[in-house]
Amino acid sequence: MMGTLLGDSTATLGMVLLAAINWHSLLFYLFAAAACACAVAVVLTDNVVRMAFYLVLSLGATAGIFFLAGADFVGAMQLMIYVGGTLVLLVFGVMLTAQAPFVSIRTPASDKVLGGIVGAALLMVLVLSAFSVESWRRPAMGLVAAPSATPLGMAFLGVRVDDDPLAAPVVDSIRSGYLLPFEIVSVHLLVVLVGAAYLARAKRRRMPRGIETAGADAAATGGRS
Amino acid sequence: MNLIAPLCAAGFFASGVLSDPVSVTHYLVVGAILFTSGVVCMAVKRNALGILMGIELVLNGANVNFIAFGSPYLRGEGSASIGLDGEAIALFVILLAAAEAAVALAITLNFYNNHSTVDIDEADDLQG
Amino acid sequence: MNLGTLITASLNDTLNVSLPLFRPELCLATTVVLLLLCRIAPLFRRLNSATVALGGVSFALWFAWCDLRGLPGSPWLPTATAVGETLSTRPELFTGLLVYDSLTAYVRFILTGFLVLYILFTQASGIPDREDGADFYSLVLGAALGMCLMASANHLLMLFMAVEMASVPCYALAGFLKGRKASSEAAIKYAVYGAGAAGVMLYGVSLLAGVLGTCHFPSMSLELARITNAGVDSGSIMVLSLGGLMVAVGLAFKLSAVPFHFWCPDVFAGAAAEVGAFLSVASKAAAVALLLRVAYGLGVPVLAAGAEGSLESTRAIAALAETRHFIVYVIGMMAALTCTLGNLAAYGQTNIKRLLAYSTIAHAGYLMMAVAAAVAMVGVSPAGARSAVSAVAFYLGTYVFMNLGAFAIVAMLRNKLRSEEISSYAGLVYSSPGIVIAMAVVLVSLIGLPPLAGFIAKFLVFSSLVEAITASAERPLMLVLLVVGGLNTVISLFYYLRVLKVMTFDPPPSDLVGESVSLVSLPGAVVAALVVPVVVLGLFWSGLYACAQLAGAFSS
Amino acid sequence: MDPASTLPLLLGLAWLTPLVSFVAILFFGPRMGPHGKSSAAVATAAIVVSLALSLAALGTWLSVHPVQAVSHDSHAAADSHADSHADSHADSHADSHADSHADSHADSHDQALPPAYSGDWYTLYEGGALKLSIGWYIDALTVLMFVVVTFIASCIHIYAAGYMHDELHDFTDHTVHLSDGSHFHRPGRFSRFFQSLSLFCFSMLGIVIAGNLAMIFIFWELVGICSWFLIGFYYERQSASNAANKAFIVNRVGDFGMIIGMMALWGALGTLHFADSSGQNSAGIETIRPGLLSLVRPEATHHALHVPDGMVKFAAADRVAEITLDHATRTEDGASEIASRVDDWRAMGYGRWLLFVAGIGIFCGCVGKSAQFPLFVWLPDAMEGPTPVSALVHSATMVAAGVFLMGRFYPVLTPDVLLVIAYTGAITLFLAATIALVATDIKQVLAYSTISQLGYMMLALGVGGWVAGLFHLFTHAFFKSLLFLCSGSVIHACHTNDMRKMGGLAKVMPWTAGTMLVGCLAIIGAGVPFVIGLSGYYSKDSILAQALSFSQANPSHSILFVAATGGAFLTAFYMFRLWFMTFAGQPRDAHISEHAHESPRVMVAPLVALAILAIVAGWSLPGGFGIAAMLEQARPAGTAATVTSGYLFGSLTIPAEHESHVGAIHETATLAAFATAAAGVLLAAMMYVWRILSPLAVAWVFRPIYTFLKQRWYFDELYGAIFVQPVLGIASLASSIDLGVIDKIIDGVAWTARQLAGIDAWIDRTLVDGLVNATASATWSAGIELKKLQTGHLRQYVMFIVIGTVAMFVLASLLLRSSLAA
Repeated sequence: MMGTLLGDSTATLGMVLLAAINWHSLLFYLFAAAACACAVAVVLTDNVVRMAFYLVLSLGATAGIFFLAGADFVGAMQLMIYVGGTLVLLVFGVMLTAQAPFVSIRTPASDKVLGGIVGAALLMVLVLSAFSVESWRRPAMGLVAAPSATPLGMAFLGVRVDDDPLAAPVVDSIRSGYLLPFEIVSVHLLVVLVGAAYLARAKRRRMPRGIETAGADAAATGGRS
Repeated sequence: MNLIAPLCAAGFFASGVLSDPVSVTHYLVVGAILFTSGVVCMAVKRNALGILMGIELVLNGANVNFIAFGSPYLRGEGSASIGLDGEAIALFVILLAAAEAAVALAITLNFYNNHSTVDIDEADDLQG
Repeated sequence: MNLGTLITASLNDTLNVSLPLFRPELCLATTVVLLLLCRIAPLFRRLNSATVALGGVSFALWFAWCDLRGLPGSPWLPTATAVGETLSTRPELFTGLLVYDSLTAYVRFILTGFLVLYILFTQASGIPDREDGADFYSLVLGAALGMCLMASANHLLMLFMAVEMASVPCYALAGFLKGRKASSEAAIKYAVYGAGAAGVMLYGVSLLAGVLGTCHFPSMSLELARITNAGVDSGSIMVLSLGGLMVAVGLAFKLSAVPFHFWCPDVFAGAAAEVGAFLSVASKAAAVALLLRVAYGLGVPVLAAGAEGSLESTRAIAALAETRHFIVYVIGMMAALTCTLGNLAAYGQTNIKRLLAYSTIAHAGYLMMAVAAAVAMVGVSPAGARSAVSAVAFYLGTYVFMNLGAFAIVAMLRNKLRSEEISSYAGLVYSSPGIVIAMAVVLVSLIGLPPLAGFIAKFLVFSSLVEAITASAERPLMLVLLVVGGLNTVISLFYYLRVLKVMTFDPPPSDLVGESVSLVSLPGAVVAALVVPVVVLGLFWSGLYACAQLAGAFSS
Repeated sequence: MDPASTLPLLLGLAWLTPLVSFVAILFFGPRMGPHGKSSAAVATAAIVVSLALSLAALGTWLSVHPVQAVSHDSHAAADSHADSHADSHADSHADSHADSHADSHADSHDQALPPAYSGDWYTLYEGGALKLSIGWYIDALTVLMFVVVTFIASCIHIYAAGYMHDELHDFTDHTVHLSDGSHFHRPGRFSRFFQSLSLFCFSMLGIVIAGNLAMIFIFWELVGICSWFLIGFYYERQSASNAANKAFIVNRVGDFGMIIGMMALWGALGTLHFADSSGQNSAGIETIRPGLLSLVRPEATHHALHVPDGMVKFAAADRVAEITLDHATRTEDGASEIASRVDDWRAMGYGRWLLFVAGIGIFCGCVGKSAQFPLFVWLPDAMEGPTPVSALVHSATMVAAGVFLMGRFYPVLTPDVLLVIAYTGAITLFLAATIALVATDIKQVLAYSTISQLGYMMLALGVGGWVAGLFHLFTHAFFKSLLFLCSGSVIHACHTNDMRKMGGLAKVMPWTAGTMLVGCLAIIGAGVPFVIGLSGYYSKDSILAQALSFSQANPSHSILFVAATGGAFLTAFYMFRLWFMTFAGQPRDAHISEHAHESPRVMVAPLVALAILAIVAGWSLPGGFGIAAMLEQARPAGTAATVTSGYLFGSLTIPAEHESHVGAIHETATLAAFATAAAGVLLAAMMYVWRILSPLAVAWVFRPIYTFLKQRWYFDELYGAIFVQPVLGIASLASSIDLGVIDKIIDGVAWTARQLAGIDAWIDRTLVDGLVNATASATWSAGIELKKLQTGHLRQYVMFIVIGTVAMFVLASLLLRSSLAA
């Protein structure tokens, strides 16, 4: 009797609680906790392989909170480009350089302490600023976000079709299309890849005239291999 | 009984927190933590690749802010919002971060080739 | 409004308004692609990449010159209008992402002109060689494209993106001598420092956008004026100032302003002198332009055409007085620090590239002083603000020749002497007097002594400070800046002259490695072509000053 | 013949000719004849051409603006003064001084502008309010100054050609001992001397012709540099290079004040031009830019002193800003309201201090250049230069530049500034005269007498005697250059400067002795009272008269007259002490008198020419032409009348100059001057000719005073104690703090200890060496310390980004908080 009562009340309480829970918030807290915890773990570990692993988790969790904010397209991109692309690049780097002595390079404790103090100061300032604008603290109105992929795609073509009455800013601002950056970033990527390819290519046999012995480190003889 | 009391307390507390919708500030705090982690990572890691990971965290932290400011869902009453611009900027930042990571990685490998180490503390020939 | 009209409007805006005013950048982008094609297509493989780059850049220069010449108020227009008259409209390109005004046109002109000289110089100095030319020039042009965007950014996204586009190729350039330890060290330091600064700036951008609800500079300033008038709470002020400062960190990194200058000496010392020249001139010019853009974008409301002098404009300008005060103090304090530290730390340098790096830092300080003066005079003395911006523009114009000349000489001496230590220049006057004279001209101009171009530039900067002292509300700060600037000119005298002293008075080493360096050679001709303008601009500066005044019209 | 175009042409050419000579000698000097001998001819020819052009300009001037009468004779007939100013030129700016005189000065402010021409040859920079140009401002003073400067310079050039012949061949300097005991041996520097001399003349003439303060300042500095070259001509001698450096540094101290004054003027008025200039604004419309003279003494106030609008607004900047802000919210313009309130503000005294600062600032420059108290210490040391240089520096150039500038700038000076000038002049003249009493070096005596005479000029300007002061400048130029050249001749003959070794030279060197006597008589103002006298008689009398007039008007300042009269006595005494010791009596040193000889003709000829002028320079010709009359013509507008005002130092009356021509005052002054001078000569004769009083006994009796004077009032020691050592101390303190902050404290302590040990060594060094080294080492060590900040560790750099960001934010929030609270 006592037991069923207990069980019932617990169940009822549980139901009430479950009904009261804002699942969106709960998920946010979960993802946010994961993202933050993994980010901190990246800082704390000395092992570069673990760092990469935690970073994947952190970025993935961030993608989750992007979804929760209604930015599903960005979330997807985060997963694809960041987690899928950039991090794979980094992991390649880790594997290329992961010889035993470099897997864990210990930082002197004094540097860690200093880093912690400076980081704490920065964090304090940033968190303070997060709380100091009153309108940011107001809870969300619970609008169901429309999928933003289409307007985003149109905006990249220079046409803004997002028709959000609430988005009307306080001043009559220009609603910018993103045709220019969309196109120009391609040139940028091209240039960057040319540069990366140049640096990653095998070393040249012959250095230009005058370089061999020039400069601050005359001892750098790695130039002729 | 002695189990119920703490459970109830925890439940009420959780429901109190969890039943409120999240606001922009919540996101900003996450962004701040990610950003700070990234910066500290850059400042304390001796492994060059660890530093590159710090860069990713820094940019990601800022991205969280952009998403938060642009999100229609999170908007409180009467708050200014950058609307779609937030998402667009976040996307470009992801792209630029990828580009930067590519170059930085190439440079790191170059450094590795020349110094035979990825320990950034070895890079102190230039000073003064 | 249906989708069709929207697309038509967008097409119209892009094709008829934006692209015609975007020709120099288009040329650069095209050249980058062409350089890639040259490597791929077997037909073009025999083409020298420098030739291609030079051709593309010349087109860009031509278009930039056409744009500059066509500005209202320019003396080259057939129907001459009075100098100082502004653009009647301030066309915004690509739906407000960029802005086209006299500053844009001027900086683009300077940048493309610099690129032409730069390509000639790199060809003469031998870095890059033929094999690497395409890579090198792709990176240079890609960075220059970003710099052009920096000069015309009108949107927070473009601010960040342009900085990234200008920086990332430069990281690769810093590591261009990829077999050398110092070079790779410089590259990694530059990349990490730059990424850190960019990250901080991006966070600041997010805060500014979040408070103001827009990313478009003119809208931001109007919104700022609006909330200031409505009575802004202290929390928002705090966030705004934090955001502004974080953006300032990014700009200070590009400017190599103290205390965000640490990368500069190391990168200059480690990278090739050619790369140093690019970083110290082009990068600096773009950064100063961007600083002006941001300072004006936040501190000065842009009003509809014809609204100048109206009640509304006065009120809006007055509303932002506090913002400008803040901006002026941040820039001014940083300028004073930058100038002083740059000059002091240059003492005791033994490597000429490092010395020039500190000199670059110091010159950034002088430039920032003039920017501070310009912002301080907004709304109080429009003519003063205009002449301060003109001073900045003129300074940049002369700086191209001074600093490129200095680095060209360094590169040339490196090729001959196999060394970049100042001590190795001992007694150079006996073997190569021509190059010593050229160096003397450049260094004396960097000090700012008459009758060289640097003097006029520095004089204009100081006179705008004086004007700011008399006109603006920031009198104490401007006075401090003037005093600091004057003292620094004296301080700088010593270390520049030390180089000359080594070159002329010190006995030459007994075992002379390099042969004598003559000005009658291809590299010598390039050096001469860079140094002669330093003298000529010191004597006949009205032409460049007229252009600079056009740029100054941006401020009104 | 249009004077407006002819005069600038003539004087401009006269100004540039020495420059041509300078450039020519600079490039071809050593190749001009054997050992560069012909460079003397080139330089002399250039300056003589200058003289000819200046004389032509004088002729042109007189043909257009004839002068008619003398004014300093008016003690004989007070009425003649009125006649003297009868207007002779139909369209010229009428000098209605005479009328005002007749009206007993009740409304005597209607003096019109003096005739003057101004314009620009070349505009260096024009932007905003700033206009820098090379221009001219020519009035009677300019023309006169040109003639005198070029004449004296010509004489000195000719003289130097003989005097410097030692430099024609290799020269052994017996005063410089090398480490191996031998003497320093070097090639001659004949052409270099004349090269510097030409540049010196060019610079001085540049000051005279300059149309604006900026240009004056440029040439002012150039004169300073030339004097540095010339004083340090024998730069191997430690004393010479120290003296050159001292002159240069002390002058910079004054120039700092001058810069402040210029800044005050330019900042508030936006112009540095003396005269109005016309120009085109951006729209192409002719506009008049008012110059300093018309801003400070506008026609609207009948040329009475008036604080310009610009200064009023500048001083009332807060109120202007208030009004502007007030109007920012309304539609109408604030400018009209500001304009309407300027007069009220002026009446409330706004801007007066600014005018005061401007005047004092410019005066500071003159204090340095004209060797006034307290910056006179450089001038006696400047004797280290060759004697012709001393003559040039001490008569018509350099030191004269200060007085000239004060004269040019006179209209802008407020009564308060004038009082400061008067006191400075009085202190200087008295101080220098007392030191001259005991000096034994012949050139030192003359140097102190120069300082003293300059004090007279400043005193005269300060008490309102514009004509008197400048008149004395001209007469002094003649007799002082004469005296110096004579002393040079003596030194040339005796190879020593020490008067105690001379004596009885009159027999050996009759020409020198005679001309020197003329010089001495001129400087003490000898003459037959009320009849005729040497040049100094006229100018010194008018100074004394003006001082007396001032003392009567302001009884509390009557010390000024006493000082001037006392100075006259001292002058007479020490000048004749000099003459008697040198030329009279028996030779004291047989060796010297045996070898003494009269100087060559090329040196004597200038002496005679100058002696004649020293006699006649004060006279007025029958036609009415005379220096004083011509100066009267150049008198700045609005300075002829009696002015009563005062701001800082209570009420002041600056009496009109012609009031001192009234019989009662002038006669008293003349008699006082005559009596004191005669007493001085008598006393000198008693001590050094008749030997009634033994100089040694006198020195013994007044031992403390004698020592005090002999040590030049301990000024050098005083400056050493007050300025040099503390500066050195502060410098080392500053650098030690600098390091202490950056470095660890232990290092700082060790460093300081090392520095303290180093200070001992520094104290021995000269002012310049110590200062420059201290500054240099402070910056150097700061630089080296800053270098250490660049650790080369990337992680630390990244840390600095964060620290920098947070620190900037904290600083900014402090700043914001304070600005929000305000």
